[in-house]
Amino acid sequence: MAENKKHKPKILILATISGGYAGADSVGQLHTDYPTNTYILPVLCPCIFPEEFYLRCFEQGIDAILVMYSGTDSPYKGGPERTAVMINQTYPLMKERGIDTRRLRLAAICTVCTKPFLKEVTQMDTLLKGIGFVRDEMTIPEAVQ
Amino acid sequence: MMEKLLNTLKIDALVVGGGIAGMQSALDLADQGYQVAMVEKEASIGGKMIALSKVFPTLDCCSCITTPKMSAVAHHENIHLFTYCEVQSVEENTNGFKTTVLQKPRYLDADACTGCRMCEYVCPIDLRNPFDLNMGATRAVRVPFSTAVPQIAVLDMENCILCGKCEKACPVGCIDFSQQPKLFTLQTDTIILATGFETTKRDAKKEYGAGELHNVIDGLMMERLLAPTGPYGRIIRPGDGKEPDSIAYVQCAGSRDKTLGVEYCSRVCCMYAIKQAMLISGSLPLADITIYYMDIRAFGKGYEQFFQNARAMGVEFVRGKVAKITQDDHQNPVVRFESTDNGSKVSERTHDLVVLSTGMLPSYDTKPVYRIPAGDDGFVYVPEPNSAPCVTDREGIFVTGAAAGPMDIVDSIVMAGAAAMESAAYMSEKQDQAEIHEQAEESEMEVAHV
Amino acid sequence: MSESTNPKKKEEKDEEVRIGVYTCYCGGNISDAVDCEHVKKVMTDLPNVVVSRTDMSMCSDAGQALIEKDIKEKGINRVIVGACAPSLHEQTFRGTVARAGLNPYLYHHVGLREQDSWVSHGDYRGATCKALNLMTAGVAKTRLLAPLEPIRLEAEKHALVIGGGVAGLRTALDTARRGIQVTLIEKSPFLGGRMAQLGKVFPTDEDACATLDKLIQKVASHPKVTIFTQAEVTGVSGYVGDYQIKILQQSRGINNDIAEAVLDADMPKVPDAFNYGLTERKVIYKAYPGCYPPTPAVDWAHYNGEPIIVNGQPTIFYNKPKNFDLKVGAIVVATGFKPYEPRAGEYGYKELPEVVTLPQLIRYLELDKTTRTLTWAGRAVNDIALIHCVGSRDTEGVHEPQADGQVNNYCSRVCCTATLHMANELRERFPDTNIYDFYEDIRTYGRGHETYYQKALEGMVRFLRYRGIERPEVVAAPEGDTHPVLVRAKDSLSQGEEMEVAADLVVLAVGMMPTQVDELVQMLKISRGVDRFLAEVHPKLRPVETAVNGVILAGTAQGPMTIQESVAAASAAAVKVAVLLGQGEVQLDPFVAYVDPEKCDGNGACIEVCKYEDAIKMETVTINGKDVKRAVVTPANCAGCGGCVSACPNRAIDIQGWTLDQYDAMVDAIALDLWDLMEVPA
Amino acid sequence: MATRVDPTLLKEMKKYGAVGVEKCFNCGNCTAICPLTSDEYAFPRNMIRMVQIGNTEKLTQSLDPWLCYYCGDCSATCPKGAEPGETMMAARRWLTAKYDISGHGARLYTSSKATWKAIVGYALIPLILLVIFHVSRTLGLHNYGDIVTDRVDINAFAPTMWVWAIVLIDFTLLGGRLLRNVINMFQLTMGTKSGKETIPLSVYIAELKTLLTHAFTQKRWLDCGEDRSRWIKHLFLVTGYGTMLVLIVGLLWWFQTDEIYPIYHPQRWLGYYAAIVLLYTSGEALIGRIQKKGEALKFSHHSDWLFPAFLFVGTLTGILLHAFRYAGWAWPTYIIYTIHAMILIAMLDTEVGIGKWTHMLYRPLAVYFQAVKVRAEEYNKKTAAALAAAN
Amino acid sequence: MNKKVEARARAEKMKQLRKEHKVTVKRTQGLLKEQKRIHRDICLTIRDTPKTIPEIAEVMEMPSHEVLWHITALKKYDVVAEEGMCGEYVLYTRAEEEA
Repeated sequence: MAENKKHKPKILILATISGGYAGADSVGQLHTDYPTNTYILPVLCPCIFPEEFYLRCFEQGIDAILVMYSGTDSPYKGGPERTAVMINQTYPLMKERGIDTRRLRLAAICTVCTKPFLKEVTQMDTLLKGIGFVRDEMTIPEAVQ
Repeated sequence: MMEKLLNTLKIDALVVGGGIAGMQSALDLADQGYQVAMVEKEASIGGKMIALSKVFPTLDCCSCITTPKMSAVAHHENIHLFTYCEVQSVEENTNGFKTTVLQKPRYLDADACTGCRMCEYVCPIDLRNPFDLNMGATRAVRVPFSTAVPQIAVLDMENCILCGKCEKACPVGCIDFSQQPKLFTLQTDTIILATGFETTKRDAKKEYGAGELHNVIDGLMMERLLAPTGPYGRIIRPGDGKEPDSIAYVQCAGSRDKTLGVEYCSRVCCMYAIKQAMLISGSLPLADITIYYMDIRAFGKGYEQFFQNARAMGVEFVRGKVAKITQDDHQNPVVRFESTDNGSKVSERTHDLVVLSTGMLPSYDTKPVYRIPAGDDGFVYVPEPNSAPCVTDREGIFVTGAAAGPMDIVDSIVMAGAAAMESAAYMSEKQDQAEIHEQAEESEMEVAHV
Repeated sequence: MSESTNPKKKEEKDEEVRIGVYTCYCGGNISDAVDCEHVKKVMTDLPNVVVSRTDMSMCSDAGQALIEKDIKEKGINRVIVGACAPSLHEQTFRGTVARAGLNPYLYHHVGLREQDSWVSHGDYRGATCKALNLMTAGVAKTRLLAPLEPIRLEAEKHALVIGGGVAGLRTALDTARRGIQVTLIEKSPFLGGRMAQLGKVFPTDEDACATLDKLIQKVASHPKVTIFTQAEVTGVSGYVGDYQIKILQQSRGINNDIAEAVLDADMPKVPDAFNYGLTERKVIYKAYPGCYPPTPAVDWAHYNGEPIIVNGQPTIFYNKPKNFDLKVGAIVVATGFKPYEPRAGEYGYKELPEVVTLPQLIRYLELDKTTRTLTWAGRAVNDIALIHCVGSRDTEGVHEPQADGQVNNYCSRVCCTATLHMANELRERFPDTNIYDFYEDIRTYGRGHETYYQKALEGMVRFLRYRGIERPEVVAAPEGDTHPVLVRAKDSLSQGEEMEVAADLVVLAVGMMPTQVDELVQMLKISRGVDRFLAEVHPKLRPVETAVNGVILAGTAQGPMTIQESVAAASAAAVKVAVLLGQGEVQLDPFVAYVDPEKCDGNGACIEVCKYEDAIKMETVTINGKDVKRAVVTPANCAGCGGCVSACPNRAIDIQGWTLDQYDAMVDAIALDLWDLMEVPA
Repeated sequence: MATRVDPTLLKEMKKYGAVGVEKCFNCGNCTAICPLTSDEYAFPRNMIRMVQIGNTEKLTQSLDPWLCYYCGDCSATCPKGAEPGETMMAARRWLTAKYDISGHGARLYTSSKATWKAIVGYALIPLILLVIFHVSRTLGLHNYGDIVTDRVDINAFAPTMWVWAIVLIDFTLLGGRLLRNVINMFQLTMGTKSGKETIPLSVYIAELKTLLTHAFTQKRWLDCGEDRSRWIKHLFLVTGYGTMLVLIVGLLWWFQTDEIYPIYHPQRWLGYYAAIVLLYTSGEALIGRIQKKGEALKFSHHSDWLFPAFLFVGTLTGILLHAFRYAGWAWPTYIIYTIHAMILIAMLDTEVGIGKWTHMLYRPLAVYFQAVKVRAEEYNKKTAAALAAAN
Repeated sequence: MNKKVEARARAEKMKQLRKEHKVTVKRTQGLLKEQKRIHRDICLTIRDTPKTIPEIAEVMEMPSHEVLWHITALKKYDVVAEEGMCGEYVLYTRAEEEA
């Protein structure tokens, strides 16, 4: 894999401990390879994140965000719905800033959803290979660097 | 030291054996608030499991499962650990069991030793390391292995020349060549036997070279070769240090074989062979691996998929019992077998290394000390396996893990929980009865007063 | 109930943050794919990091001792370990840190194994760089950790056991023996589950019902056990130590005074599921003669409401379902298995009358235990063919899926021994029959199981070995043949020659499938494995516990097991209940919302989005002599979802241990381009 | 078409002395441990499998049982105690019976009662003939052979030429039966009955030397892993038996004399040599069987006792006959002569063509046939290659 | 003075102990002598050029499995180190720092 020499677009995965994070662990247990430009952070429920959070991520140079929540399996009442609301509210704000909305995706991943997990990751990776870094397309309101 | 403490403590349960089953039973009892004494004959707990590399079917590192449990046992406030001790006799009395335990001499002050290994470094005697199945080296005074619990050295007087170098090197001056064996007693309500298993001796079968072929090793030796802390730090064969290109597994090399007197299935060999095959193909991607088998017994949760994965990865499975192993001029083992699956041809194949999937044998006869008989297979007899899988035919004494027959780690751990349950429930009920008895006595006294 | 712990936070923030970073080799599991030494080196240079170390296995006693030593000697006050998944060893290291006198929540765990080294083979540099980012992010969070206190809750010393089969019964008995109140609920009107349907069972050849009866008697007579039959869970809420359960129980419909008479009455009949449809039973019935409870029950699903003449009296039976609530500290799921039902045409099942499943044959033989001649479909049976692995060890894309579209690729564990046990029983009872056994691998793995194989061989059972992808086929014999069915397979032991067995009876050794409990699974929020059985946290570390605290598995709900294994698993489940509830108190992670009263302006946005009753309230407090409204959290009622966090315009509310600031810091670290640091020989 | 599993063969084979064959779980250990197996010969597991499956046709066509010399390695190392060696032995018995068209052999193998009946029946033949001979003489129907009592005159009691004639007749009959059975064996095993491709005669001729060497030396046996003593003893037995057979069947007129020749006379020392060898080898075989010495003698089917027992008793009575004659005891000589004759006739009639005796023909033939098959395959390959090249 | 007495007492004690364990001490001493010789020879053999196990075994005329064991022991206690591979065999050399 010689192409690894350079910095690649980064995918941040926000995965619920009861769903996506455990699903990622299952993928690991199967020893299935996927790209290394993926960074998984555990969350209790992604409904914690306001729109600004996602926007800030892109501003900081995160090129894509996969939110892997537990969907209907969520242990939190109203959590999944609220997550969806927050993300839907983020899309127009992304557009305003010229960010391709495909960079933010919400997916329901269960503890053994190894195939969907891999599908999401590879799809996003392929997308990024096409559209490149977020910084290159962003219109940054304030002068940042 | 400990004994004084014990005199003031009421110990509820004695767990004999500090392998994975014993540890789990002890933890499950201690977590319920019972005081547990654990007696282990080796210098460290951890049993057979701590010597393994990675475990099926998850392939996570074995020490990641064992060492935390060892650590938990050592640190649990309700568990009292006695290593390098052997149970001498068990007497039944009104309070339960009085067990006499022999503390074998470590020839050093265990309370003072810090496990710094200075003694080991200065000791001039290189010995074959039993922890590495005699493939690696150790010294006459040593900490048994890197993750040993407790981290205390032990001196092997059988192989000591009493040069005194260790005594001088020890920063805390804890070496004591004149230490003597000591006896102490434990009074407990119940006993859990978790005495584990042994494996078939490598020289048991003369057709397989009777242990004379250096490149024919057994499953536990392969575990050590695969372990990151193994004797060579890499996979090379013990005969001449060659990195093997072609490795064969001979299944049922100690089980399901009347000529060895073992007709039962050892339950774990299929899976450990497959697991090792997968690990080898990880470290030596170009190596050819062949497994000679009769029936692949991948019965547990996730095992069948594991087997199919190995097959998909290119591990070759040949159905046929290897009849004979000889050696060519370059120390390469040659196996002779009939492939019963494919046209029934008799073939001889040369491999670089042959691993005998040796089986599980009973390691301890409970008859003399515990008066508990063995079943036909030599493992501890369990009268009602379907109703009470841990209950022996002596009340108050329970059995768990591989002492009750060949068992893999998952099943041992589950059974360890069951043994803890049985003994805890036995103690609760005994106490309830005692209370009822007491109440009855009290009420009788009241009657007498009236 | 503890108070929210945020006041403490402020003070300790002033203290200098000294972080210890530990990168685990995991016995090669991580170090094979990630340059741990490099990670260690890079970590050393991060702000606040005082020590950075590696170890072959951090979780070992020596590794833990290392951390303890650093805490004590180097004054480390935050610890981060990069190792396996947090679900495996986060608790272990919290314990380590606590032993050294540090608050356990000043610990952070980064999963480098399942999410990096195990998924990045062949990309050593990429994996190492990923580890650098993840660890840097971890350090960034660690820097912001605050000490927390677990929430202590009184635990209800009461357990709910769902399922009245052997595992449920055993768990109930053992839990009760440890002095814990147990409620056992069973969906059907009678206890005993699948075991009651068996005859003699291996490895002892004891009578299953006799063994079961003894157990049932013990459970039923135990003062701490309450049994509800015909009952189902309809709602679950709460958490470990304090679950509120809603139960719906159907009426039994029969009074004891007519219990005897009603069985003799004339009434409609339905296929008897207990006998797998081989016979019929009345709509008011007893599952089997010695069943418990002994009172007959009305099969409400089939009873049409018409009067039935009992003792000369036309009687109508009414179902008045009862709803009631229970408060329990822990829940044991022992919902068991159901035998695999072959699809029509699979090995001739349901198309040829001579094809039966093993459970059916067991029932058939139990119906008449004395007969010395075996007849089936009106013919004397001379030749019996047994086929293994029906509904087990199937391969996706190779074998046709079953009726529900699923493929069971797992081994059902018990069928081999059960089949051979049956072969021996047939041999004993009907010595003149010829028995043929089609198998791929004989898996008599358990103690005493191989003896059944030996006995079957000695009893001249003919074994034919097919290869996995070439399963036997069962066809009707051509007219004029001596036998009604033919079973054909390529016998790998005869050089793959096609063999044919002429049989009067074909027995399918069907595998095990989990009982359908979708609703329960959803209510309990537990998960299933790829095999659709209920999943444990880890097969070795926590083999009977689910990911949901306080929900425990027992028996075949978790995967195929023999009776012996179910009983052991049930006892192991009971021990977990005893550990959990025995002390009368459970501890919960303090990951709940807290409010910064200085930032809160009392706008109430948080309360609006919160779905938990009494989790956040608006209270009037006096600040600087002014009465103002401020949000206040009741930790025990807060689930920690964080919905309120995203709703608050002032960032005044956050989740302890998972704050937005921490996430921001982690994101910053992940966004860092660390490739420059990779200019080292890979 | 699929082969139908026939459950009866296994049961039948048990009557032929197969023990434990049902216990076999087909691991292949026996085949792989066997020093004689190779790509061409894979036994005993294949044999066991045929028995388990009931593949009568294949088993009948198989030469493999004859290629085994029962060293016992397979039985000693069998993980299941399935006694593969004894299955091979049983298969030889079964095949011997199969080759015998009369079905007589099958009856004797499967029933010890029938065997006893046959022995007594055959033994009565010489007795009855002698009785008829002497009764008819006393009735004056002929005037051969007065019984001389003052000295030993066997030729008067049983005139050599008459006896020889009867022996020759019996032997011709038996020989006919044997020949018929051999032809049957040939047809069964060489596929001439199943209409397979016929093997050119030249191949048969080319391999004739195999037949001859194996018939006389049993050379293949030496490839067995065991020590050579069994082979040597067997070789001696063969020479002793051969000598005696030639003396009695071929040269009775020379052998049964009333004149006692000097010790250096070949009639004397040939007889002694044969007697000593036969007595020793048959005696040892019997003792071995009684003691169940070694794998090969662990099990004894009733047919296994017969041949060594006949040899032993036959030799013993022969020696007694010689001794009595030497001592000049007339009546004892005549009586023992009668018994001797009874035993030998019973032996010949129950063994030749149908009993274990027959292996001395079947075994070398089987080795020969097998060699022919291998050569024919090579030959066919060559011709096919040549044809392909020509095209 | 006091030290001297102590040392003498200790020497006396060791002497007594050696007498007690006469058999094992003697056997082990023999073993140690042999082991020292072999270790010296191995070190000599690989002093100039790194060698593989079969090469060392050939020079020392010793069975290769025994050579491997001694090398393993020497490696564990840092007398010998690995230095690359020669085909399928590991090359061993003297460790840089002598023990």
